[in-house]
Formats: sequence, structure tokens, C-alpha cells
Amino acid sequence: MNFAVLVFPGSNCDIDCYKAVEDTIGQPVDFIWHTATDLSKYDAIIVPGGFSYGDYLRCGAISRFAPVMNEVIKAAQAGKFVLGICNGFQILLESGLLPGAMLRNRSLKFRCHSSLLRVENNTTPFTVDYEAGEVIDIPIAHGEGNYYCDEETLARLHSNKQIVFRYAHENPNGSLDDIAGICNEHGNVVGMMPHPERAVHQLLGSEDGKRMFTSVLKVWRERHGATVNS
Amino acid sequence: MAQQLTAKEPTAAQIAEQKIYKQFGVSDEEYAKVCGFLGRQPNYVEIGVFSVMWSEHCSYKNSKPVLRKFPTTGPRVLMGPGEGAGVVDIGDNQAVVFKIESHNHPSAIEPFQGAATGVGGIIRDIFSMGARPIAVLNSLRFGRLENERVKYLFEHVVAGIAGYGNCIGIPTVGGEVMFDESYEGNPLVNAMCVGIIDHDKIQKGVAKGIGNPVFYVGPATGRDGIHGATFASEELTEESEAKRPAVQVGDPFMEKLVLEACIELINSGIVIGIQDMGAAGLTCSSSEMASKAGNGMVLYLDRVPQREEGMTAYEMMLSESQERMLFVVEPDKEEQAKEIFTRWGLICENVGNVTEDGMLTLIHHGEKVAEIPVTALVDECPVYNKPSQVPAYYVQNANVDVSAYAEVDDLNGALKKILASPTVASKEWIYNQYDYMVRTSTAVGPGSDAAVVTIRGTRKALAMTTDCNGRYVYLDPKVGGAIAVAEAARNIVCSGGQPLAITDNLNFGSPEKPEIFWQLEQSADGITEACLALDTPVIGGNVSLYNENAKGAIYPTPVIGMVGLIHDIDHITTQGFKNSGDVVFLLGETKVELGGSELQKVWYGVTEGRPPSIDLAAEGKLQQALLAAIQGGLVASAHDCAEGGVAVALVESAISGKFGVSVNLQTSLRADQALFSESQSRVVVSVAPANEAAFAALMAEHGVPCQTIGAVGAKAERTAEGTRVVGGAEVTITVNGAEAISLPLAEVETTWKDAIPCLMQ
Amino acid sequence: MIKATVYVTVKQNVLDVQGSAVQGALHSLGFGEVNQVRIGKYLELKLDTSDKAEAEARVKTMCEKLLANTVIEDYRFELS
Amino acid sequence: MIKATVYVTVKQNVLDVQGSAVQGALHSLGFGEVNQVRIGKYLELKLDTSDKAEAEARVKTMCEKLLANTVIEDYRFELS
Ligand SMILES: Nc1ncnc2c1ncn2[C@@H]1O[C@H](COP(=O)(O)OP(=O)(O)O)[C@@H](O)[C@H]1O
Ligand SMILES: [Mg+2]
Repeated sequence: MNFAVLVFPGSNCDIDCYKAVEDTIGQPVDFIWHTATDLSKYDAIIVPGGFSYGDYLRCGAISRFAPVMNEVIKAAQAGKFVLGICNGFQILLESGLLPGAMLRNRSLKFRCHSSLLRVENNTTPFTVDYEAGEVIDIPIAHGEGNYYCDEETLARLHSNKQIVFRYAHENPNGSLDDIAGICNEHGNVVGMMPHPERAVHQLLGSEDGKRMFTSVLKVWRERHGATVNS
Repeated sequence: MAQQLTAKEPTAAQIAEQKIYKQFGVSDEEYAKVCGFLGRQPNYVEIGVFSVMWSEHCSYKNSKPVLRKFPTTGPRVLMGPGEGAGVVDIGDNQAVVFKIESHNHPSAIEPFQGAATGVGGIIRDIFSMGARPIAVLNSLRFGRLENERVKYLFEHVVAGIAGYGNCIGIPTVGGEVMFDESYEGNPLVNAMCVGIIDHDKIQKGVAKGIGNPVFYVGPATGRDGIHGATFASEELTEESEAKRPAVQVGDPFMEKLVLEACIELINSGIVIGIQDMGAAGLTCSSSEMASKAGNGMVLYLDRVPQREEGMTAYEMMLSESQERMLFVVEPDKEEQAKEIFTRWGLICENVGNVTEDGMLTLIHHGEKVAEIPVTALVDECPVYNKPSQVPAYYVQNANVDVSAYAEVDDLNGALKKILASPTVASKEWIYNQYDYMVRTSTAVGPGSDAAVVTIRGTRKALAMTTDCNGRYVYLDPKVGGAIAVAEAARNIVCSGGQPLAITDNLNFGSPEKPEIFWQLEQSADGITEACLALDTPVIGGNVSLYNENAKGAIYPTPVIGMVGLIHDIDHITTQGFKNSGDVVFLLGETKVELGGSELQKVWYGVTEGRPPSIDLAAEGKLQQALLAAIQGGLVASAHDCAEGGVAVALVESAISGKFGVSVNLQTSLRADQALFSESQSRVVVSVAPANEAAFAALMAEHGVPCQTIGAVGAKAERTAEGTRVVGGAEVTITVNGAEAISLPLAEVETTWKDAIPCLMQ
Repeated sequence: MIKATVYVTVKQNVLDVQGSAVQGALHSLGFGEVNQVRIGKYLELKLDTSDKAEAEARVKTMCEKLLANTVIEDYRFELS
Repeated sequence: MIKATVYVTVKQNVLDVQGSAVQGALHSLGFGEVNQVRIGKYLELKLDTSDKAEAEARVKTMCEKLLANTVIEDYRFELS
């Protein structure tokens, strides 16, 4: 299974995502520069955290126009797996691949610490290895993670089971309905504020993020009829 | 030579007659020297260039005699002071690069940008060596948090550090902060950066190769920060408000681009010399690069990218616009360099050439506007041996008998008061605003003795810390200076690391005052002794003088930044207790040492007497023994006793690990002294019962005083999200069997964690 | 040369986090009379063109595409 | 009830990082005619008072104390 980790000039979790793919599932992974115009080789695309274009104006506002984003949209439409983490989530929102928008944290402060999430939907390609309702420990690090959408959209998120993760206890940013991560209607595009790539080793304090990577590999293999030990 | 450059600028003759140079902090004697070097009177650009290069900030003219004492070499030191940062070997062809730098005065004026650009500047120092920055730390001092302006400064300094570090994607893994009225109006903001490099990639800021082109990369130059270096070398007064240069604004995104592009450029192997434009911008980088190679440099100022219209030569040379670098390559490598920068969306302009005449020559609008021997700028700055005098307060303090203080009648109350003091209280409010995890190499983030960052692809890790107790240094600069080094090393050792070397940031008042100069000399002596004793050479540093407010100088604050090597990630140790029933040891000896202590401050309301003493030989033994025990797998947790003494150390280990603790201190001292004395060279260690005997034997073998004082208590019950203790654990301390402290862990945790957030509400 | 002034504000029904914080801060500073604060962005663009009608259309596109996020923000602009 | 509209902008010779970034983005989106962008804040305050002279003085103090960072920003306001 081939992974692409996008690199915008101000990405700073690109290396972490790359390492996480290597360390958790050992699949081939490439860094893809924001000007790239061909992603056909890749089965999964990770839009990493950071400050893609400095995050001036609004997070992700400028990066959504990067040439590579056209390809991400195409890939998403083709049913490939797309995961946006933190700033990557913001970019997916700005580019319309996921509904809603991000406001500044209620505290108006950047917050970095571990956080507990409840897995609300364990049927997306990125969450099948979790139990439904399971509480997992995945850190956050953001200043604008206060998810917002209008009521209609929220109703749709509910009825389509598009809420993937909720903050299980304290909501660190004031997001609507304690939302920490959502997916699109087909479930192949997931965006989340917490950083699973920072929770893949006991040295980092938690290993709960590992299963996001094992999940997507499992689903890809099922879809491609590949045997698990291939 | 152009005598007058624009209609607005005074002529060389006017500068001389009206003594305009004095406005730039150039004395009459210095002006005469400048004329001597030039063989004529300097014009406006030239005197401007001299004034910044000869400012304390760039020339160290007042501190050089003091800095010369520092030991700067050692078997591991690959590069000592002189370049952007020092370099220390860590084996396997790898080296660690680190340095600390102050941004005190800019932060006093505009805390967010001041702190942000401080972080940006120190990161540039590291990557201009060719190293990949892996972590930043900071050391902060503010007045009392009850004061509104102090709150504003504190809030915005932290936000500025966070804003820059988080965006550029380098984790802010640790630091320290103290609050004391002595820093009111003159906060200290010191930032340290640590990077990693392969031995063969180490760069120098040299302009070698006659005729080679000189390139400017980074954003266009504006009128910001003109005379910043001079500004940093004066006291802050009402007038400095008016004199203040346009504030420099940091752009971490731009710096990220410059960083990535420069590392790529360096890795391509074509760079001959590279240096960042920090203090004194283009002036300092160009003249230093030329001087180090024994060459000269000509700059064509019309080619310098400019953000504002009508900029003069003077303005361009003195601007401190951020995120700019200067580098030299061979002529045929120009295209290759440009290609790299273009990919990162950066412009890189050929702004001049290396010359053989040893002169810094500036051409603007087709005219030669300055011509100065670079050695005069860089190497010939006058050095002053300032008079020094023992201050009266120091003499008087000899008579203070801290053992005569009335005994504390409410020990629980005193402990809580100390825990609620912002200096001791939890710093979570600060570091939760920092991204300390990005790059996923932070094994120990803020909240333990030292931060630990692993080195990918190896089993090694680096421990890093900043330390200084300004109160101790004030009470006895020599002892306080030595303690700062010893404490830093102790923090490294407690985390499982072998101390390697230090970088120091000497924050002092005005050196024109003999009492202040005495503080500077004495503390440098103390640092020197400790560095020699603990085998941690000084590989770089920074001096910030003239830190004064209306009431006088700040406490002398020589901040020590130290890095240690953890040979195997299995040795990483943290301060939190790990298991119920583990045996708790106290290493070291407790004496009646309350001078400069937290108890003295919060309970008796004074800072007086002598600080704790330090026996560097004993300190060395303690550190060796403890490191051996940790490396031998005998230690579950280790935490050094610092502010608030053994009582606070025990509480912090309990809170961090979320276990209760129950100990008895067997002592000849009064209970309050035993609990809160700040005697040095002490560590609280917890050890699994199975290792108790081996640990005690190892300490005895090294001659380290070692007492079994109790055991780790019950595991605490926690809130659902696990962040707060709700019950089930107690902190109990008896002294000679009599109850002294008895408090639920939940209560001490609340006191400790809520103190700063409550003050900042 | 045409100057465009663009105002971007948080939509009425979206909580203006910053605005509320500023209002709270003003209250605690003793400005109790402030009973609402909304914070937005204010952009001044200089355009190398003299065709007002065209500028009008172009600035509208800039707002829709980049300057405002219409999920949460409203915008308006003036040309001069 | 008086409405105060406050405009806070980065001082002329202070680098406007945001403005430069947005200008760059507009260029790459094909809006080459944009030759300068300055970004500031825009605040609408509702004041429970009817005394315009007093409001004038009070809003000025608010700006100086909180709404603008006068070290790097300029402000102006209108009352209506
Ligand atoms: N300004 C700061 N920035 C980041 N971390 C900080 C800061 N101040 C304190 N910390 C962290 O909080 C913890 C406690 O700090 P401190 O009380 O100085 O510990 P110690 O006395 O062991 O040096 C340390 O891990 C330190 O890194
Ligand atoms: Mg310490």
C-alpha cells in the first residue's frame, strides 16, 4: 500500500507522519511537495499538521489553492483514503472536502497536551481497529480547533454518522458537539484535530494512535484482496 | 568618500563638532580611535556601523575580561565560543550544537514580538552552523505577578515564544521562570536552541575566496530595529520609549523556509561561509565574515532587497529586519544556490564580493559611502577593565543569622504558601501553550528536571535544561554562579544524562556601577569553578548588561543552559514516583540554609543572608554515583531539591507520579529548617525494594550521604481525564517522628496547579 | 490605482470568541458600558487598475475565494 | 446607545507579515493587480451611553489600553 505525505512549505508534522507510517505498518511512503500534480500512485494521502503557508488570514486558507490539492480532491472522489490531521484537517475544511469551519480555541490560547477521545464511528477505513465507544489517548496541539458548522450540517453529520471522534471528557477548544474529528459521507476522507502520529510509541506517552494506521492498511488489503501476510 | 549621504544626514564635520556620535553611545575616546583607524573623520554611515559593532551587545567590550576566564575546551568540544554556536561531540560522527541568547529589552517594549524574534534569532544561530534545530528552551524572569503590567508582559512573552516555536515546528521542551520584584520593568527573556549535526557538515561564518560572490537571502530589509544592538546596550528609561527603533516583527513561516533552504544548501556542499543577520544585521554579518577569513568585502547596497522606499545606506546597514542570512559560494555555484532558494519561494540576491583589501566597502547609488578596515570593526574594539567594588549589602548580609528566625508555626500552611508561589507553582499554564511534542522525539517534555529528546536512528538521547537562581547569585555571586551550573548538571543527571557542556547568558545590571561589575566578575568565577569541577566547558553564551529599572539593577542572573548525553534511552529517568511501596531516599546533607530560599521569601518576606553553600567535590561525587545507579537500572525516579527544599521536591515527585508519599526526616535541625532549607547537592530518589540494598551500597561506595526516609504511598484516584487527583493519596512528612506535614495529595496538587492560572484570570 | 477596503466579520449566529473575550476584558478594566463587541478583519488592497466595474467583480471573487470563509464569515467592501 | 467602529492597523514601517502573505497568495491565484495588502482589525462596539463626548474619550482610552498595541499599531475610530 502506498502512502503520500503532503509537504507544504510550512508543514511541520510531515516527518512525524512519515515516521508513523514506517514505524507502525512499514508500508512505502513518500513526501509529496505541494506543487505536485500527480498522486495516481498513492492509495492513501496524509495531509499533515503544521502551518502550511504560515496560516495567515485563516488556517489552511492559502494552502487549499496549492496545485496538489486538486489531486487530493480527485483522489478523494475516487474513493482513496485521505487523512487530514490538525492543520491538514483545516485544509480539508477550507477546500470543501469536509463540511464546516474552524474557529479559534475558546481560550484563545494554543493548547498542547494529551487528550482523551471517544471513537464514535469505528467503521471508517481509519478506525476499524478501534472498538465503538472506546476511549483513546491522543495528544492535541493547536490554536484553532474550535470546530463549527451550521445546524443543518450538524444534523447531517449526525444522521450520516460522520462524527468520528469526540472529546471524551474536557473539550479543549469549545468545538461544537465536542467534535474532535469527522469524515465525509463516504467515510474515506477523515479530518481530526488530535495527532495520532504523536501517539505511536510508549516513549511518546501513548500508543493509541497506531491503530489508525493499522486500520487503513487492513481495509485496503480487504478491498484489494491481498493476504495479510503479503 | 561621500561626506554627507543624504540631505538629512549630518556631515562628517558636523558629527565631530556636535558630537553626534554620543547619541549612538560612542564615547569621545572611542570616536578618536575611529578617526585613527580611518585616518579621517567618519561619515554618518561609518559612525553608525562603528557604534553598533562597538556596542556591548556585539563587542563584549565590558565583559570580555570576565569571559576570558571560562574554560572553553575539552575532549568533546569541537567548536567553542566564537562562531554562532558551540559544538560538542556525541559520538557516531554526530554532534550537538547549542546556544542561548537574550532578548530582554525588546521584550520589555513589545513582549510578543520581542520574545518571538528572540526565539527566531537563536534558531538562526543554530541552523547557520549547518545543524538541524531539534528543541528550544527558554529562561524567563518577571516582576511580581500581582502587577498588571507584569501579567501583560508574562502573557505576551509566553504567547510570542509559543507563536514562533509552534509555527516553525521546533518543540519548546523546557525552561524555567521566576518572579521577583527585582525584574519589574526589565523582564528577562532568554531563549536557547539545541541542534544536531554530522561532524563533516559544520559550517563557519567565513568569507573566503577573493572575488567570490556574497548572497543575501530572506525577506526584504525594512527600517525595523535600527540600532537594536545599541538599544540593548543601554538602560531602559522613559526616553528609550521615544528612542526606540521600529519594533522587529517575526515571521516564523519565513524562517521555516529560510531554515529548510539553508540546510538544503549546506547539505549540497557548495557553501563556503554562512552567517545569520542577527544583532546589527548586515553590518555585523558582513564584517565578521570578512574578518574571520582575513579578507574584506564590498557590498552594493542598491542590490539589497528593500521593503520600504528611499532607504539610506545607514538604514540598510543598521536594520535588524528578521529572518535574513548572508552566505558565500563560488561563482559557478550561483545557479545551483538560486535554484534551491527558488524552490522554497525565496529570493537570493548577489549583493557583493569578497575582496582582499581587508576593508568593508559600501557602494550606494554608484558612490562609495563607507570604507572601514574590518579588523577595526571586529577585533579592535576597545576593551574596558571596569572598576569593581564589593557592595555594601553583601557586607551587611554577613551579619544575618537565618537560624535565628522564629520557628514556622504552621508547616502545612507554609508548604502550601510555597507551592502557591508562582516561582515554585506548576508551569503548566506556560508549557501547555508550547508545542513540545512536534517532531515526535520528545521523550520527556516540560515538567520534569530536564527535558529529553531522542535521536532517531540511535539509542541515544539528549537531556537539556536551563537554570539559575538569581536570589542566590545576588546574595553571593560566586556561590550563586557555581550553584547555577551545579543545579543544571544535577537536573541532567537526574534525567539519566551525562553533563556535556554549557552555554551561559549573563544578565546583569549596568557595568558602569562597580558593585554590578563585581557581581559579574564573581559569578563568572563561580561558574568557572563549577565548570572545571563538573567537567562541563563553556561552549558559547551571551551577555546582556544594563538590565535596570527605576529601583536599580535586576538580580544578577547568569542563566546556565546545559545539555547532557543519555547513552541509552533505557536510562531516561523522570521525577515522578513510579510504584507504591518503592523506597524513598534522600541523598546529600541538609544544613540550616535559608538565605535566598523560597521559605525566606514567602514566610519571612525577605531575601537576605548568605545563600546555600556548595561543595563542588561533593556535588561531583553525588552526580557520578547517581548516574551510575541510574545506568545500572537501580532508580525508579530522581528529583533534585531546589526551591522549597526537600518538602517541595517530595510533593513534586508525588504529584508528577500521582502517588502519595510518607517519610520521616531524622535530623538535628528544626522541623521548618529540615523541610525547607535549600541545601545543595541533594536529590530525592525512589528505588524498588529489591534494589534498595544495592542502591545504598553504591552510594556508600562513592561516599555520598544517603538516608532512607520513607516509602511511596498509595496510587491516587484521578478524574476521568486523568489530569487531576481526587483522592486516595496523602503526603505525610514527620520530622524525628513528630508530625510536620499531613495533607491530601489532591489538596497540594490543586494549590500547586491552580496558582498561576488564578493569578492570570 | 483603486483602493479596496474589505471588512470581514464573523457571522451573526457564530460565536465571536475573540469579541467576547475582548468584551470581558473591557468590563474588567471598568468599561461596563460596552455591551457588545464583534471583531473582524479589515483589509486595504491597492489595485493596479482604473476600471471600477472590473475591480468590483475581481474583489468579490477574491473575497469569495480567499479573503473570507463564507461558512463563518460575512464580508463587504468599498472601492475608492 | 452609541456604536463605535474601531480600525486597528499595523504601523506603516512595521512589517505586516499577514498582509505580505495574503498579497503573495492573491498573486498566485492570478490577481496580479494587487500591489499592496495591509491587514488590520475591525471592531464594532456597542456602548450603553448617549453622551458622545464621553464615549469619544472612553473609546480612546479603550484603544490605548487594550484594543490596539500602540507600539506596533495605529488606530482610529468612528462613533455613530
Ligand atoms: N518558561 C518555561 N518554558 C517551558 N517550560 C518551563 C518553563 N518554566 C518551567 N518549565 C518547566 O517546568 C518544570 C519545572 O521547572 P522548575 O521549577 O524550574 O524545575 P527545576 O527546579 O527542576 O529546574 C521543568 O520541566 C521546566 O522545563
Ligand atoms: Mg532547576
